[in-house]
Amino acid sequence: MHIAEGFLPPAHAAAWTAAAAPFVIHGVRSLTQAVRANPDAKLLLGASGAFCFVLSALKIPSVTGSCSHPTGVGLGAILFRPPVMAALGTITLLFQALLLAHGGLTTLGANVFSMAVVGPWVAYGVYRLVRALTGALPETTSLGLAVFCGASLASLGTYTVTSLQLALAFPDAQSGVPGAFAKFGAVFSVTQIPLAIIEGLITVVIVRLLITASRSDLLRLGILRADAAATEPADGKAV
Amino acid sequence: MTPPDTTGNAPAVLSGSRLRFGYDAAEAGPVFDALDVEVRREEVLAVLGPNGGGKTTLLRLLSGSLAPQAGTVRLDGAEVRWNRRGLEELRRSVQLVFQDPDDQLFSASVTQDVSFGPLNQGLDTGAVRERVAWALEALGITALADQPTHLLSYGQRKRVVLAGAVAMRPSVLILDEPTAGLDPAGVESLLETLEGLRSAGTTLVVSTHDVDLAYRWADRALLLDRGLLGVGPVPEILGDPSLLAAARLRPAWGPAVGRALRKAALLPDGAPDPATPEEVAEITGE
Amino acid sequence: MTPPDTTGNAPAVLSGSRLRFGYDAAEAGPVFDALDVEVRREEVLAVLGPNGGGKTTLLRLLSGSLAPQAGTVRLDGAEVRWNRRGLEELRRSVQLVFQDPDDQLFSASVTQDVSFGPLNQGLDTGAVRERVAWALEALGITALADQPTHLLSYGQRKRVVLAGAVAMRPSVLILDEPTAGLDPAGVESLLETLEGLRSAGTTLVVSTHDVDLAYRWADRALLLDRGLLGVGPVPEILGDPSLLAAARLRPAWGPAVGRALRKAALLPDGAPDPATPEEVAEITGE
Amino acid sequence: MLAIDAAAYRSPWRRLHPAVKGIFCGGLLVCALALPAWPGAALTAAVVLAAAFGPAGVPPRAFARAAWVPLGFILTGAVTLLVSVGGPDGAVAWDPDGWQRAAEICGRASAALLCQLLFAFSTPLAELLPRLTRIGLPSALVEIIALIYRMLFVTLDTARRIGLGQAGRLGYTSRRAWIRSVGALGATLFIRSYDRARRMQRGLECRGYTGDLRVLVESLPLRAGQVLAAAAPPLLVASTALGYGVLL
Ligand SMILES: Nc1ncnc2c1ncn2[C@@H]1O[C@H](COP(=O)(O)OP(=O)(O)OP(=O)(O)O)[C@@H](O)[C@H]1O
Ligand SMILES: Nc1ncnc2c1ncn2[C@@H]1O[C@H](COP(=O)(O)OP(=O)(O)OP(=O)(O)O)[C@@H](O)[C@H]1O
Ligand SMILES: [Mg+2]
Ligand SMILES: [Mg+2]
Repeated sequence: MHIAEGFLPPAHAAAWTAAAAPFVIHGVRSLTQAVRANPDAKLLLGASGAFCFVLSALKIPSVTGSCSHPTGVGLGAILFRPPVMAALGTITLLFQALLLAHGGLTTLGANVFSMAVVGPWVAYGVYRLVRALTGALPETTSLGLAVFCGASLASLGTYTVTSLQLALAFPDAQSGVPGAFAKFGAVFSVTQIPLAIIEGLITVVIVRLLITASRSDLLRLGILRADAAATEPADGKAV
Repeated sequence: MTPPDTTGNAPAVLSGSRLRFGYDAAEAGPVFDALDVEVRREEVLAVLGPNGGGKTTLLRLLSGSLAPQAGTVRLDGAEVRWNRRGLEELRRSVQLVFQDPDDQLFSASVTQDVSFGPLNQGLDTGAVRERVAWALEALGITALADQPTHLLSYGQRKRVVLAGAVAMRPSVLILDEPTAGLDPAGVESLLETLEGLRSAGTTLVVSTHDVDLAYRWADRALLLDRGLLGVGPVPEILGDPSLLAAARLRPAWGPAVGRALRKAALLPDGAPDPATPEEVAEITGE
Repeated sequence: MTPPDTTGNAPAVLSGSRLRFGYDAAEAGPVFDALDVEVRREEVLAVLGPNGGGKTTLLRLLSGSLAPQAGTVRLDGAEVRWNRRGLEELRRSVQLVFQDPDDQLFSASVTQDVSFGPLNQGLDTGAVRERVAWALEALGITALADQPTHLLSYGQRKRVVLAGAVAMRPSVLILDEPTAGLDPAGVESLLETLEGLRSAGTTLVVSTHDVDLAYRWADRALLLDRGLLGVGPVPEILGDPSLLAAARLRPAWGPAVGRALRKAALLPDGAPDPATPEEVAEITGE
Repeated sequence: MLAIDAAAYRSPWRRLHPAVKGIFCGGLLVCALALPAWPGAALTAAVVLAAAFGPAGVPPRAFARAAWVPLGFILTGAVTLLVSVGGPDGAVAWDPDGWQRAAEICGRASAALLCQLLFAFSTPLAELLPRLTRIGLPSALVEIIALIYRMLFVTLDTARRIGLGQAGRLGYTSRRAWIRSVGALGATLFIRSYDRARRMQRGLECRGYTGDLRVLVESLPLRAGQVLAAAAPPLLVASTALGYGVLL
């Protein structure tokens, strides 16, 4: 859910840009450090960024019968870690604004904050937490659960933050920010909650397939435990 | 425009009439307009033309992967409706195999990939398993069943994709440049496999740049260069150098050599043109 | 193994001796072992073989994109060192163009992309600009100079990648299946372009599956199927059906038809075999 | 493949320096955001549309199609302003002043959106991205951004073709199949992207790549006259709108 160009008052747009800036600067710094340490990382990062963009342009079924798009935030954060996602996510959002007119340039900061900062951190935090809690379960189950929770809560997290951003900009005449938050939350929940669940399911399918087909990449990215990955046969069929 | 050929008498299993399609307004007009095409039961129809001539576009229109902007596609005489139901029906009977196998391989293992279509047809697990085994058998790749797809060679991937289409038991199999990127031995063995499918009753539509291949294998040929240039029995169409030149294709060896050999009385007048260099060698008795 | 051909007398500009390479231990041994190969100044050397025969591997070894596990590569007689300095030198003289243009196109605009190689050679902006203009001219794509690469057709992208290599003014240009995916007209115009480069003094090494193409265009042919099967002047190598069969290639039309025509006395005994169907038609006087 | 991108390369304004278009569209964007919505937003919108369909030659159909999604968001968002919650009139009640606020926001945001679209429709990213180093971004980052832009189209094309292949095998006929298909598509794209990066590495090494993706950036002249011409319409809109306010 991208806030369109011009929808936020200038002061809010500026404030959210300032709020997102430190995360993005940190992300860019870790990106450039990765490249300095290993120049070959440049092409991999290029490919990862393109992957993030295309992922968020895929069509997924939604309740209203029309098509929607996943955020891709959860998968991105799990694969690439939140700091890198802050940078890649910002680039993705910039391209979405200029190539698809999804989201704006003055509202880029606000969208970055919800989709490239909060979303990835929620995804990563939840993913790590569930992974730790389900350590006793078989690897595939644990990973599946963690990925599902991470991806769907990240999607919900971005939607919550966006509703909050809108509520702060347009408080309700009677009940102020909380009332407005309820209004925006309600209007967008119709589409966003089912989408979050579907995105969670899809992300599980993706990660499971990757385990069989791209084990070495996942090991390198640190998604799989090296010991379990060697033994656990994963069935690619899910859902 | 050449009128649809009427010498054969097999019924049309798939046909398009007055098809129009253009990718976008900015381009120099539609790829083709008012194109008539007919695919007859159990024939091999070769679609030839230069790069950008519209071969892929036509195959996509016939297989329901693109909707025509005007005109109709008919399957067994019934007009195809471009809604979900109509498309589903079309896709049960008509399967398109793309040029690049990587565009159609997306599962981790061969069996999984081949089972994708039958599962979507709503078959139960037992039936799917049977279909997969049968399709792998038909393509001669039973040994690859458990292989992960990304470790296969190009030729093997082409076969797996074909198995995925064949497993859906289409009556028409449409192949976009099936031999591109294969070495001659690979082409031969693919042709053998396709011959097997055809004798089991599958109709084949094949696009290619290879005039010699079409010449020796297809029943009818259709020349396309942003519009129909000609359609008819292979000897008629591919034996006509001026028609081929119009389609920016080079002439086939077979007819040229056939003429030469007939002139030299090495080939009797009624005999067919040689289709391969081996046949030439045979004719000259080596 | 056929001993290296010694009929020609042009010096070797690039050569490999006793080359060994295998991708990994899991595979059934190395792709080849103790392979000798010689590329002579200003010739066109065609490398033929079945899928997986090792054509791409050999081309990558010769161009410094893979280091041999044993054996040496020599450029103008001097052994190539597999360090940064040595590779840099090799790449100034030898350029490899991959089969898939998307492997080598990284920039969004044609001019930018073509300028990448010359800039890496340390040329100044003015010289780079000149080189780019010249390379685009040589490939006949000056009109595409400020097009974005992602809006180009496959054939156009192939040309842009070639321009990127040509802009580095290599003395040896190595092309992996340059005609794959091109239609006959595209092949013709590419061949013309390459002929232009060759007459300007570039040595060409070309891998292909197309026996007829190699037959009509190359000076020497090298047959490879996980090991050298034969190397020598084209008529000798590609005129030998048993050698071709060993490389799992089908025979060329030219020699077969030539034999037939000579037998029929349509072609004098010393005359070369026809290289295209058009030439057959000419010989029979049509 | 992407309508906005394709149109940008055909735009008559393509040859203008990005800064000129930035001043024009950015200036109008400021007008849309900062001026009183009436008549500021309306004036801005009128000027942008006149420029877009006049000299900038933007194809109207593509423009409308691109505007559709963000307009949907703006309208949905504005609808919430029509009601208020938790007031004395019950849990949900019509807000008497709501429509005015909603109209104001719709107008402002739509005008701003048009400015953004005009910039996007007339500025090819291939010409914008290499210039980002000039505004102080690290060159490694700019190279990555440019790479993403190039690889995006290769990946999009792959995604489109795999999607078509799946549809041909009835992969999108039920919701379950749909989820399975999108999942398989996403996984394949990831694998393909990494493979693509490795192959490109090899391909570029042959061209002398050692870690830098330096290319020749054609310099476009930044003419003072063009800058002034670009700055004039926003200034004119601003003064008209402000003058209108004073007169009232
Ligand atoms: N997805 C697309 N978007 C826009 N234009 C397209 C697209 N696909 C094809 N075209 C254009 O449509 C025309 C016909 O293309 P098509 O792919 O059908 O030709 P083809 O005969 O299959 O060529 P090839 O031999 O190269 O496969 C070409 O001009 C091509 O540029
Ligand atoms: N990157 C790689 N990793 C592992 N094995 C490889 C790799 N590239 C090629 N091979 C293997 O090495 C052998 C030679 O491959 P190569 O690509 O050189 O053949 P080729 O003659 O170019 O074939 P084609 O005609 O299909 O292009 C094959 O068995 C192939 O499977
Ligand atoms: Mg095609
Ligand atoms: Mg190869």
